Amino acid sequence: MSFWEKLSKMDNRIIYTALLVIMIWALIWPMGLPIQIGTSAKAAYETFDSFESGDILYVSFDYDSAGATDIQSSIEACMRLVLKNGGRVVSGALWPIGAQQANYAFKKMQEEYPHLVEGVDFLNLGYKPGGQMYIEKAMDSLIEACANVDNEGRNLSQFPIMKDLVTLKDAKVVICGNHGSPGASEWVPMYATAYAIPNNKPFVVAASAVNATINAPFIQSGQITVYLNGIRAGAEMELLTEKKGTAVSGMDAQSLSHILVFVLMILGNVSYFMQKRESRKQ
Amino acid sequence: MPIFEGQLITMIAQLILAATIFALLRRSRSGERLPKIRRLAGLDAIDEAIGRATEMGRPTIFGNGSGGLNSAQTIASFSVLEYAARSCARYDTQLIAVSYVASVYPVMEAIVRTSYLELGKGDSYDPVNTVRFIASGWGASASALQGTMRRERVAACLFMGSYYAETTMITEVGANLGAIQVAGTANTAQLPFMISSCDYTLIGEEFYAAGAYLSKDDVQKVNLVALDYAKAITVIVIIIGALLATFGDASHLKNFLNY
Amino acid sequence: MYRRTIPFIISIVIGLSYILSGALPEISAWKNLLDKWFQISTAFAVLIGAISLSMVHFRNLRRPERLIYSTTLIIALYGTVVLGLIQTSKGELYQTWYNMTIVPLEAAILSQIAFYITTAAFRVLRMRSLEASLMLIAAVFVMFYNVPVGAAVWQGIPVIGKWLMDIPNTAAMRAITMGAALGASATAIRVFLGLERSYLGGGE
Amino acid sequence: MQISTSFAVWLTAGMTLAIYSGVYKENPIYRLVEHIYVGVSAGNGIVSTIDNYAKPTITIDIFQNGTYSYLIPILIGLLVYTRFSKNRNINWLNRIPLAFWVGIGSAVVLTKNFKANFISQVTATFMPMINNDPLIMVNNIVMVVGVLSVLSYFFFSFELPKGLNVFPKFGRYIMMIGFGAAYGNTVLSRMSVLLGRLQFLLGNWLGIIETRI
Repeated sequence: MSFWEKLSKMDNRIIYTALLVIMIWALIWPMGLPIQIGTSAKAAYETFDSFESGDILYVSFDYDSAGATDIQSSIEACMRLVLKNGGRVVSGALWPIGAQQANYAFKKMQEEYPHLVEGVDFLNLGYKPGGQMYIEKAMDSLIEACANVDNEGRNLSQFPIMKDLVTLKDAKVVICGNHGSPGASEWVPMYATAYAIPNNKPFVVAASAVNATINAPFIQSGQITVYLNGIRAGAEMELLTEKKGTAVSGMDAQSLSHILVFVLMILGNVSYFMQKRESRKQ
Repeated sequence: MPIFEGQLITMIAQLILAATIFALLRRSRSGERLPKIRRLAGLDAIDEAIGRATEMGRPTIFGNGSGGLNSAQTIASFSVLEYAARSCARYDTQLIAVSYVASVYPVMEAIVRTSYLELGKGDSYDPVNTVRFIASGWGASASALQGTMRRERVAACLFMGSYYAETTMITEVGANLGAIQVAGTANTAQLPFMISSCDYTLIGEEFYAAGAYLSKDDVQKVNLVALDYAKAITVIVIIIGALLATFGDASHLKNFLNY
Repeated sequence: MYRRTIPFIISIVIGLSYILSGALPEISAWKNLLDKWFQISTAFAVLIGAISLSMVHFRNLRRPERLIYSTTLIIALYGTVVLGLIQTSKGELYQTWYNMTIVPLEAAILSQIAFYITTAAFRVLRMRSLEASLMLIAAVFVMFYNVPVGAAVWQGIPVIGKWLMDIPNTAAMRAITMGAALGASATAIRVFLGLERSYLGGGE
Repeated sequence: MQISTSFAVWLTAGMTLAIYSGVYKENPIYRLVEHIYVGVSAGNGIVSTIDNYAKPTITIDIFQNGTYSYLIPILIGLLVYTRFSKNRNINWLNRIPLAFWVGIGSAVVLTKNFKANFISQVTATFMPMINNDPLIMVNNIVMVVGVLSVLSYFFFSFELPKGLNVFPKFGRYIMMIGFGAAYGNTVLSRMSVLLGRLQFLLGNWLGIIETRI
């Protein structure tokens, strides 16, 4: 058996171990490679920095814990900017597990801004069924779309913030945290194309990177105004809001894992072509 | 009074599409021939894969992903399944059709059983092992599918349907087994993994077309022809729009389409 | 006969009246009502998946090699539902249970793909043809556009990666999106023309 | 920073490690944990729907506000369970909710989805192919020609004339670049999920690095 043949028969577990080792390495001893801030993170910063006192941001947490590493940092950074300027945040979720992600985010915001009052400055509406029909209904009446209750089961009419957010149209900006369906594929037709874009309102999507190619046509056409792609955008947003977190600290591990994938691609191809040459010689 | 504000052209376009489907169907049912659908290379690959499995005396596996009965991809996969079942029955090759969607499983079973019976091969149809419900949820089903492929040492893999993250896991196993793999999906995020590890991949609409080509149902064929007309018109509208934008102003056409 | 006709008539009447009332502001109340009805009816159909799942796994109880797994699944399912109904989903115990199981498992199960994608890079991504090579090269540029090391090695990488994402990728995905939209519309039209009844399932 | 003393964190870490053990070798603990996951997530879907929607609809809308018309959609939703009946006179009723949902779903496809996914995409491709900036010009040309070529690749019932044959071929190349881009982004996304778990294991559990929520 030639070297290349042996290489191509290498046990997968060696590769798995290599991946784990380099990622753990980079997490414990980060190299601090410089992160360039892209145009979309800058656009997001401008969008949310323009919030004034009382403006409402609606965040839809359409993802679960698997999407969180990619999306949560971006959304938290956007919320941070809005709250810093005296804006308010209301969240909903088209995924059952999304409501919990919203709770994590609000808990963090309360630690950073202890003066925030639930129901006045922020509110978690929780998971609501219906997918795109929830969006359609919320454009007519948010309270009805939520069956009158927030995530904790409390009656919505008692919260002052809901007086200023009768329908989704009252929100200054909507962010969709997109990990799959329902997600941006529902928000783009129901909210962005039908309402936000014709009325010159921004529509922001913070998505896990898997969705980048699928959403690309809607970014170019302007149906998605600002697009935050994966953990990379999360790291950029953390740097812009000067609050380094898990996204920034994870980028070195990302770099190394990408290098590993690249090296393996090269090795795989070289051994493929070498074996082909050897078999031709025989 | 604004009627269909911002959607008038949308509605008219779809009425035309509906009329086209309706007219083509009438034509086809009155015996007139429809334009011929070109045979796709991927279909030859299916024959080749099953042929290889027959030669080697090893099974062919068919899977159609995690789409439900409301998914167009699942519907298209049924035609391919029927074709595969008939080929396997004809050549006495063992077929393993796997499902991990509870509502899809009985339909698959009916299709395979009927195909075997129609060819007079009812004896080769194994009610327990031919069509299998392996698990529910993608995590469990992906590992169950991997296990099935390894244990049965499949020689041909046909993955046709709405696949998600499990693609990476199953196509790699197939490649390691040295099986001929033919795949088809419209889920673009999974296509790179299929293209790189399968011998032939039906991309997006190609997959629907394959379903229509193999189907005995003229509605599927009519649908495909009507969509070809629609795409041809789209191409013309885009050319006009781009030329207007280049040498003049496309905003009138834009506004018209958004009217 | 009526077993298929009545559902078919319902879908036509509901669907067409929904389109119409969305178009006429005067009668938009009907559409708003249907939106709400849709949400309520889906909420009350929520048990369907759990019932199918239970049926499969109750059947498995008879198979010794699956017994332990199916029992675990059934206990996990009904334990969660009962706990949630007693405590509501906001109860402390429910929250702890949820945070200990779903949150880590969801992510851990999906993250297995990180391992598989790495071995796939080694084993299956071969430059077998011009097409496969194009794909591979695009993949490399986009990969390194996404992480800081790309720009650290060569400033051109992010520029090319962004271009590939913004121009050829957008063009390809746009055409695919259009095709899919046409296909979806044709399916909806077939529903209203009564040519598509697969959604009603098999049988008479 | 030190190793966690919380039982919940230890159990969570154990669950995560059990899954990773399955990557190395398929084993019973992995399967067990996987089945726990399927059960709990199905259960949680039910609990959160009942809690956040079904219950308040009954208690607030119907009992408090007296909106009795909501009994109709509740009935529609409940009809779905008739599919489990063996009686043919009853089980066909499960088609009524399906018909209701498909009716509305198709209506949305024909209106909102078509507009967003088709019309808006067509008009966005009306790009000027002459521009003073050569880079923009090239980009626009690639975009327009790319969209047309990919569309032409998907013609099935007629063949393009000889000279135009290059378009479907070019379309296929453009698509391959798109799929390559999809691959590149998938790597980032999948690594992120693993990264999140590792941050939990090294941070919240072992206390070696900063913790994450």
